[in-house]
Amino acid sequence: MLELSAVQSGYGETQVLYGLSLEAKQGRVLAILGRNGAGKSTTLKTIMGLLPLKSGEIVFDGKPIASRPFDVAKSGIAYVPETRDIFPSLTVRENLEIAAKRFGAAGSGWTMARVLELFPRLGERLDNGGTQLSGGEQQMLAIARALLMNPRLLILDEPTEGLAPIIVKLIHDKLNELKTEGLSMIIVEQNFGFATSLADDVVVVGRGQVVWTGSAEEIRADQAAQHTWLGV
Amino acid sequence: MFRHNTLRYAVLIFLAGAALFQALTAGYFGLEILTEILVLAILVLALDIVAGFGGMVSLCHGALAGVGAYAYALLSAKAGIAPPVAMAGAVAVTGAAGWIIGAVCSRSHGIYFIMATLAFGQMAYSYVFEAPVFGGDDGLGGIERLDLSLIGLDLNDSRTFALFCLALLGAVYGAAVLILRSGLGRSLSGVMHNEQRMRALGLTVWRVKADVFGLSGMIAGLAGVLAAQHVMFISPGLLGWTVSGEALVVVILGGLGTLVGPLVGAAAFVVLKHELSAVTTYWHLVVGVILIAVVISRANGIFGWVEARWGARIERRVADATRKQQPGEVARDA
Amino acid sequence: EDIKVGLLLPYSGVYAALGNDIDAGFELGLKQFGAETSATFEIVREDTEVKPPVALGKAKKLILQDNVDVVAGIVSSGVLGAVRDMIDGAGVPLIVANAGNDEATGADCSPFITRMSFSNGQVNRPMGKWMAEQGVKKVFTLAPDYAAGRQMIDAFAASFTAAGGEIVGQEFTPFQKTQDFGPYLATAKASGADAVYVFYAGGEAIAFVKQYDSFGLKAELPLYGSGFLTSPLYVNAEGPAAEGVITALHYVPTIDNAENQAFAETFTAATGRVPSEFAVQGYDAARALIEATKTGAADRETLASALRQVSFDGPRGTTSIDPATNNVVQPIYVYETVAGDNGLTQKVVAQLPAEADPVNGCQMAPVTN
Amino acid sequence: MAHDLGFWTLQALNALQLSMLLFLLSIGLTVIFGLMHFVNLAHGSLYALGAYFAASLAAVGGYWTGFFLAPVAVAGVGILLYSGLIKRMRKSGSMAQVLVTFGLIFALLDLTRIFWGDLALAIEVPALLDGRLGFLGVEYPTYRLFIIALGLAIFGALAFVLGRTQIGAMIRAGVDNDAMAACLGINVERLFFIVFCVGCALAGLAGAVAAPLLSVTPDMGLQILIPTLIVIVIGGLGSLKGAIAGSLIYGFVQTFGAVLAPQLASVLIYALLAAVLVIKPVGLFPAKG
Amino acid sequence: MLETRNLDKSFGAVHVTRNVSLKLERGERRVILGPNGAGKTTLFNQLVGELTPDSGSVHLAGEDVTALPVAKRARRGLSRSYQKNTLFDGLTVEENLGLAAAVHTGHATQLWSDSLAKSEVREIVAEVAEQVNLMPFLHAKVSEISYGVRRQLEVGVALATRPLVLLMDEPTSGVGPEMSKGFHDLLNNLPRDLTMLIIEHDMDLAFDVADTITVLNYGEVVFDGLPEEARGSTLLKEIYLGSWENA
Ligand SMILES: Nc1ncnc2c1ncn2[C@@H]1O[C@H](COP(=O)(O)OP(=O)(O)OP(=O)(O)O)[C@@H](O)[C@H]1O
Ligand SMILES: Nc1ncnc2c1ncn2[C@@H]1O[C@H](COP(=O)(O)OP(=O)(O)OP(=O)(O)O)[C@@H](O)[C@H]1O
Ligand SMILES: [Mg+2]
Ligand SMILES: [Mg+2]
Repeated sequence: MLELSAVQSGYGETQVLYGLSLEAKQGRVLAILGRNGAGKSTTLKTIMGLLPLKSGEIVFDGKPIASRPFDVAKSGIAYVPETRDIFPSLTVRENLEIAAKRFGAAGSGWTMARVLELFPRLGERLDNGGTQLSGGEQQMLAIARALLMNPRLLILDEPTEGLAPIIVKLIHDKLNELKTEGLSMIIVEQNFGFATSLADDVVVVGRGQVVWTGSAEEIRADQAAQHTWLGV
Repeated sequence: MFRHNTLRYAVLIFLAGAALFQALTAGYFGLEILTEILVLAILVLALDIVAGFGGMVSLCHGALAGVGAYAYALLSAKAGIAPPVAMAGAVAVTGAAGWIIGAVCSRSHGIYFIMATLAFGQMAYSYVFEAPVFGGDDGLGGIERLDLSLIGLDLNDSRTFALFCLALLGAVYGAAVLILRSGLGRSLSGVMHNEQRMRALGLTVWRVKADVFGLSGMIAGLAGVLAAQHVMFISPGLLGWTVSGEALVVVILGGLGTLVGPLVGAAAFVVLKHELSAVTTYWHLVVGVILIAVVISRANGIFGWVEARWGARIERRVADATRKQQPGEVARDA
Repeated sequence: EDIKVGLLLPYSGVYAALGNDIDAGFELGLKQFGAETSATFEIVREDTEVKPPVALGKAKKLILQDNVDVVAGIVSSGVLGAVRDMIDGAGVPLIVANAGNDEATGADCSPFITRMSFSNGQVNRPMGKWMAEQGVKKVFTLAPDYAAGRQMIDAFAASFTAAGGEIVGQEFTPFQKTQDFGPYLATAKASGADAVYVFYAGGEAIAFVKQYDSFGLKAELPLYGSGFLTSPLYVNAEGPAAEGVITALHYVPTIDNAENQAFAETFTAATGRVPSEFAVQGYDAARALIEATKTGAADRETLASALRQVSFDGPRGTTSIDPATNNVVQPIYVYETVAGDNGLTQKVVAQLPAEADPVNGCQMAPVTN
Repeated sequence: MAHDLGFWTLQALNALQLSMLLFLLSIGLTVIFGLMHFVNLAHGSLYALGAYFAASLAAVGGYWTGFFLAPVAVAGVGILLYSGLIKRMRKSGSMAQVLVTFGLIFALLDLTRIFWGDLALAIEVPALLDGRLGFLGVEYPTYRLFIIALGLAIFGALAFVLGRTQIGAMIRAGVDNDAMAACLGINVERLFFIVFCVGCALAGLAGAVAAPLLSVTPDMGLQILIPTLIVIVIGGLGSLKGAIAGSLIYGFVQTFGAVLAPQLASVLIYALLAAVLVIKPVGLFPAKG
Repeated sequence: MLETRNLDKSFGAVHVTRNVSLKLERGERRVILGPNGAGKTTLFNQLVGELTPDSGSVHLAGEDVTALPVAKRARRGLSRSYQKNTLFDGLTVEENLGLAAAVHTGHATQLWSDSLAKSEVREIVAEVAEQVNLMPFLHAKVSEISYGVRRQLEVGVALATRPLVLLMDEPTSGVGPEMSKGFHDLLNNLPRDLTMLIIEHDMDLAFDVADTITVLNYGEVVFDGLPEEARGSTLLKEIYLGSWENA
């Protein structure tokens, strides 16, 4: 459903992606792995239109993807950034409300009630300011917010960073649930176990290019690839 | 953090040469303009130190200069103190005023800092405007220039005075570089980039801000004293916020945080103003449009624009040239 | 021979309107009377921007670089204070066409500075006596807090109390920072005065007169003032609120004499405006210059000396220079602003005789030649 | 000076009237400035434009024409400024914005001089609001009461929109992080455009409302700028509560300062500003976060 | 070396630190564990003085420092790194470290000499860069290095003040497994007499580095003991570890 071919992108003068190509398929979970600074987050930002596409092509549902983040979101892609980006001036409730509904995408019917069921902790903090949450709470809020958009493709950048194992587990279960419901996802992860147990497909990025492609089982089995590309 | 580079040196040398040439050859009005530029340049250097290297965008530097001018006038003309002593006194007074303002405003940032400094500037303005000792709205006249006849200089001659200002500007520039390269200046730059971290590292942030603001105040005070000596008349308008605003425009127009840029800005601004006001009374319109155009070009002022275009290239050329001359250097680098 | 005149006026800034009126008057004056002298005139204009240091720089330029024979203009007292020493030192005659600070023809007088406009004391002093004569007993005064404001009010207060009146309250409002006079008006109302006497000019005058009326004070507390309050330049912006306000000034466009009629007509024809006191000051400054050249004066020194002895019948009536101070001597007109056929007009209520200002510490060399 | 109750009532109304006028102006600045993080020093010039438009329109069609159309006209100028300048400057950092809007002050000042001349203009108060109303035992100009009512009404309306509606939350979100807001499918550009226009219209409205009270001069924008900045800085940037609090503080300090300590009147407000910033470096009620 | 007595802090209705008492001996390495929002970062903020506790006190080397401002505590040897990078973004790695070292050596407020050129400062910079593996990046600007390297610098800057007590807030958050391992070596190589308090979510690292472990839950100390004891604690498993490994 989303296909990147020979994408070049970066920050101003600094080029980070050098002809990166990958494909995320409908109804499947794609994990993007790679070392720090490999260009994983840059890839996601380029998809979202947060960074300009210098050359190459990104196709979503058969059409070239929009260039502005607003239009990309409208076409049904939700994004959970590495930095979470909770709105500090808004309460937790408002943070969720402004993301809710909008494009009426044929989603899995995520509602306020359902995300609060998923993250009861957020329910306790509904009227708190966004930045009064701890790091972990902010991560939950960012995920909840993205789910409320009822996207067709969910993009998560390191959803487990800084989360306690028990919450990681919870998120794993919930994402797994989404997967069985048929939601397409792209997940960037450092947590190898987490990523490979969730993903169907895996690409490994190194120095701005895809250096390994295959299925989750394959990479789990391929000790050599793990060692070379991920250093585990 | 402040660094000199080839382009900066080149522009400095060019500016100094042009000023010297102008000082030696210009007619009466040309010298007036030159002196105006030189005094403004000292003021904007003071402002660039705090705004460009400390993130303390001040809207009271005009007022500080005004305080310097009034202090000098009162000390020399009213209290009868010898001009050199009065001058030192005035600089000390503005230094102290700057230190206090810096200390008091040290917890404010961004627009709040701007407004806090504006408040102090306006307080000084209102006070000077209304207090009879300062001559009120009518201002004060009869201000004397420094008497340097001992070393054979007559500052009442416009040319000598212009050269005198040029020499002081050179000294101030040197002092500014020393300040920025000192431990204090380095810490200031750290504070600008991340105040919270500097504090967590154990730096007493407000003291650094106050100290630098005080030093900058002294320089602004010197500019004020020179302005008073140049015009030999002062009025409260000197302290008004628009003067500070203009100084800020000059700094940004020239290139904030480059030290060289504001000098370029001062020259450009004064010359532009004089050329335009000779043609039309609507010269503010033209200046406004030029300002907007410069900013839209997205450069850090005129100098920033030049530096972005040619700075790197020149730097490379020079590096290549020096390599060729010093093969030993290359070996060591490799 | 050619006489080079430097016109030093604010063409931008808050007093631009005044500068333009003086300039128009000056031009008209040269045109009107130019034929009476053999001298021809070349004008160099410089904008003071109402900033004393800028004005001083421009004055230096006019004197040192352009080598003008005479300087005319200057609207603000601050600017006059700034250029005074320069003018005096360089020995260039200056015809002041507005700035009214008393010192310029008092303690700081100079044989080279001749004032064709007015002095602050001069336009307010007669009003104190006159109001007392009209039976006004208690007055509350208001003016902006700067040198001119204080001088105007002080001159009025001195003559008013000398004539038996009482000042029951005074307020000086922050200059150019006060837009809302409500607080002061309430104080004036509560002061128990019979009348209010004020000095305001320009935008402040408009705001003041309108706000005075809106609070309904005009009926119970008649408004008097220095004539700048209802100057023809602003009175139409003040509108009906200005009706019935009684003020005094050295010129109003409705003065009934032949010179004024001729002046008002030509000025209106040239600019489309009724002439203001500023216009007449420019006009008379030009006239004074021409009168001086008619004596054969042509250089800085002779012009200065000739200017001190100028006297003529102009739009303001008999206008002459007092050689003891170099200030103008002229009648003062008390006038009421009334509704006329084309908007508001000035009804002259009384013409108070011309009086020379006290010398105020001026020590001037006697006229020689 | 022994003053009766009526005197103090009158002064309180004066203070309130001044506060509301400043509120109309500062709220526009604070929404643009606080919500868009855009430093629009030319806001005062827009206020002057509003007054000039109102004066010209009133001359043709009477007061109410000016009152209703001047804000629209100023919003129109706002649209031009936005598409020509502001849009490009949104990401440029506050120094660049200060400079551009400083340039705009220069340019707009001279443009008003070119179009309307140096002479002051004025508008008459409309017949409906002329005269005085008996009120709490004092007579007070109806027009001033109208300003007070208008200020309070606008305050109420804005409080509702910003605090209680989706669009209000979206505006605040866009302010915090416009890239992320866009990623959530919020059309941030359009939102800011609307906010900017509303801010300009409010400045125009303030100018139109102030015109009959004051005189319309080219420098009125410059004169009002500093008081407006003081208001929003005392109150705290970006918050409605700050704008209203700052306006009230300014109005009352200025009015009662003029009555009780006339010698200090001009210094008082600056001293207060400095004091507020020493105690609360971000003003009394800054926007959250 | 570092001690807290009954620290208590609330934000409105949220009680984030409840009666926390800790005691670190000289050279002790203590890891703080706790679920998200347990109040770990808030505790750090109170230790260094960025937040004032509602009640309770903080003692550094036997002295009550509760009333001292951040900078004074830092000069007495308390240094911290942040959970979210708090670096001098426009400057180079070398300058980042140099600024910190200059404060420590007292050159930071001198007007007559360049603090960064002082040999004392340069020595510290070189040492720290070596310790946290920043040697290859010395002349790169912060904006030019990757997130992982920035995390190393975050700790490096804290180290460059040559502290007695080092507080680290999730030094490995967002860092890949390889670098995470590097960090763990790095911590083990720091001088033994440096007292350390580390917030960590990485269990392996925590158990490897820690002399002692404190677990916070809802602002309260629910466990305080040796790593071995922690490993066996069911309480800890329940509130914190969950059982991800089995997923
Ligand atoms: N704003 C920026 N400006 C310049 N360079 C950047 C910027 N952000 C990231 N980079 C650089 O781009 C490269 C790739 O960064 P990216 O954030 O995509 O890495 P990543 O694979 O997501 O790594 P991590 O696991 O550390 O998040 C790095 O070298 C980084 O330094
Ligand atoms: N300024 C604040 N105002 C109100 N509540 C706050 C504030 N700062 C933190 N909190 C609350 O305090 C609690 C503890 O936050 P803290 O950041 O200390 O957690 P943490 O243990 O560091 O979590 P994490 O592991 O996610 O970083 C959280 O519930 C958070 O919402
Ligand atoms: Mg990343
Ligand atoms: Mg934390």
